[in-house]
Amino acid sequence: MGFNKVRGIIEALVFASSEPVRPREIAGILGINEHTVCELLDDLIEEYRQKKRGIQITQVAGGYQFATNPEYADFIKKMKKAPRHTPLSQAALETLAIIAYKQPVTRAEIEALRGVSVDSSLNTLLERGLIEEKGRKDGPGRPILYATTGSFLKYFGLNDLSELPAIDDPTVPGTAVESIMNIDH
Amino acid sequence: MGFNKVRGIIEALVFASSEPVRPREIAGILGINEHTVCELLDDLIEEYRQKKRGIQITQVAGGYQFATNPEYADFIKKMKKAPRHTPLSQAALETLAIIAYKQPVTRAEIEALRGVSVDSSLNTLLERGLIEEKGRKDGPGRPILYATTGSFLKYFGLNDLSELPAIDDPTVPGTAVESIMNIDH
Amino acid sequence: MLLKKRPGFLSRFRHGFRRNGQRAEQPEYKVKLDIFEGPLDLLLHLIERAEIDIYNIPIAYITEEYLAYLRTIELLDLYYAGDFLVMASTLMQIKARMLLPRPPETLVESEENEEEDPRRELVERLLEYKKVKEAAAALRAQEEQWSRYYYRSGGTFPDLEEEKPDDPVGGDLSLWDLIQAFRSLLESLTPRLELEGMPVEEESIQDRMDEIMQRLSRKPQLYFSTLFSGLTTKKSMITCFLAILELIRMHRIRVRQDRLFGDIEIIRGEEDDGGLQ
Repeated sequence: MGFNKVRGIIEALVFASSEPVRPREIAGILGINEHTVCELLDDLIEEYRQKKRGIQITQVAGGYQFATNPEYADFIKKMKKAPRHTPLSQAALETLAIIAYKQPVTRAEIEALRGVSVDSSLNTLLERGLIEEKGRKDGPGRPILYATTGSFLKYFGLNDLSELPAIDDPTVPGTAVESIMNIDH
Repeated sequence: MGFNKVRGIIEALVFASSEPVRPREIAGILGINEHTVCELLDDLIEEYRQKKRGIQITQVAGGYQFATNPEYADFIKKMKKAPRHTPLSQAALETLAIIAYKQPVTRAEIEALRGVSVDSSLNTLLERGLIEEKGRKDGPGRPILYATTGSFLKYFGLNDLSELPAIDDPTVPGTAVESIMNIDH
Repeated sequence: MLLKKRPGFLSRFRHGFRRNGQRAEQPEYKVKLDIFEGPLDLLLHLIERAEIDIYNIPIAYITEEYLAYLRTIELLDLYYAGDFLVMASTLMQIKARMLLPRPPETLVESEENEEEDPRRELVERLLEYKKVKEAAAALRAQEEQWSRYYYRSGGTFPDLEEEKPDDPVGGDLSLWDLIQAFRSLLESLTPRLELEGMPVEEESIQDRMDEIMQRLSRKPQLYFSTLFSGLTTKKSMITCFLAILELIRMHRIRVRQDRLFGDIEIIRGEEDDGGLQ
């Protein structure tokens, strides 16, 4: 493998990882020694540092990771604040409803109610700041508990959670949320 | 602002967004005209394309976004913290194909074509954000209409729906998709 | 989400196998609808396998084949049987109409108003469905190509989230082939299965899944026939088959067949590669 290709693969690995990548892991994947990996990483870091680039490779928590150039943080904030055109999907909304009425609640409990995997909706809701992790539940595996945030209240124009609308659809008998949502904690 | 800085900010914005960024949005944030943004983006794309880089800027779903070089996919797969690509099930894919080519379409129309109940695949597709509800059809029952989303375009690497692969199997006479898929709305 | 089952309808189509109460013993287990593509897919599979002209389907033959599959599906107690039953009755209606002798008047009438082939509507539906499959195949190719692009993690791009595996039937073999293989096994073992009723050790689908994975950790592949050869009751065979379906769904195994009518081979799936290193 040529030098440029190895460097390219390292760049791709650092970019694609959801957590900081350790040189040792890269070395294992490429079948080259760790020292060489570190040298190539230093080289990449140096290259990104030049010319006011928008992104750079940072060393964090014993690994390497891409991040935006902190000089440009204000512009990025502007983008994040820009209103999203995409409304919440029905799936995300259902997940949010369960969290709102049953908080704090674990993923497994939400999935039990919705009957589908909710990883994707949880991510969307976390990303939009409508929910947050709120400690862990006692018991096996100590699963993460989710709850709504202040942004959630703001988004729906509520003062506090007690103002959540009572959901009891009289057109459908026997569907009071309280009974449907009454799963075991 | 200097040229390098503007370019750097654009690079940072494209990187920071979890969804493809439109040149118009970048232009709004920077207070420069959209045409200039496009030129700078083209310039950046070209730069990344050189030298077997690990990452590149792709044009997808009407915007721009960073992605790894597909040549290195096999190495990324070996990484522990690599995002996992879960392919769609055949059933979900068939449902999605009908929605993509016939949108907006009701569940009953999809079921008529597939010959099975599609609740489960609709759920999967909604959950993964590949489709969304898009209003209701006039007529009895006012059934929900489904359409594909921006994430759909991104998932399949399309800029817009006109880029959907043309399906016309010459081995089956008179069954061009256009005619076969032309059920009543 | 799951299609409601109508047990009353099922018994009408049951000929060979007697229900042996596995439904009551495994009430919590349901194979998700998403694995199967439905009656039109099964019909196309049967037509392609028999190399039949889609415009001239031998309806009696196809109906027989279809019902044979249906009996196996029913035996497995899968929850989408309703869709398959509708098609079964459609097929039998067409078959009946094809058997009706044409009254002499229609010969005269047909000059101005041509007698319609009872199969016409079905053929149209099959052709339409064929196009859907082609569209799905085109999207699959596109999906494969784009799965090589990795976007930054932490986004909402559905691809990036570590979701539980969806339900693709991994492997190069259609599920219909698998059910066919299971059916033949059951049929060939019927005499031995008469021993049913003798007390046997209870075995859950999970136990079976564990066992299959354990055997696969020692050997690169397992054969369908060997896996089933040690089983002595219909119930244990069904449990074993459901375990295979579940492992396929979880991407932990794949099934393939080297040649037509060859033994079906079970190999480790992508999701289980980690166990090798």
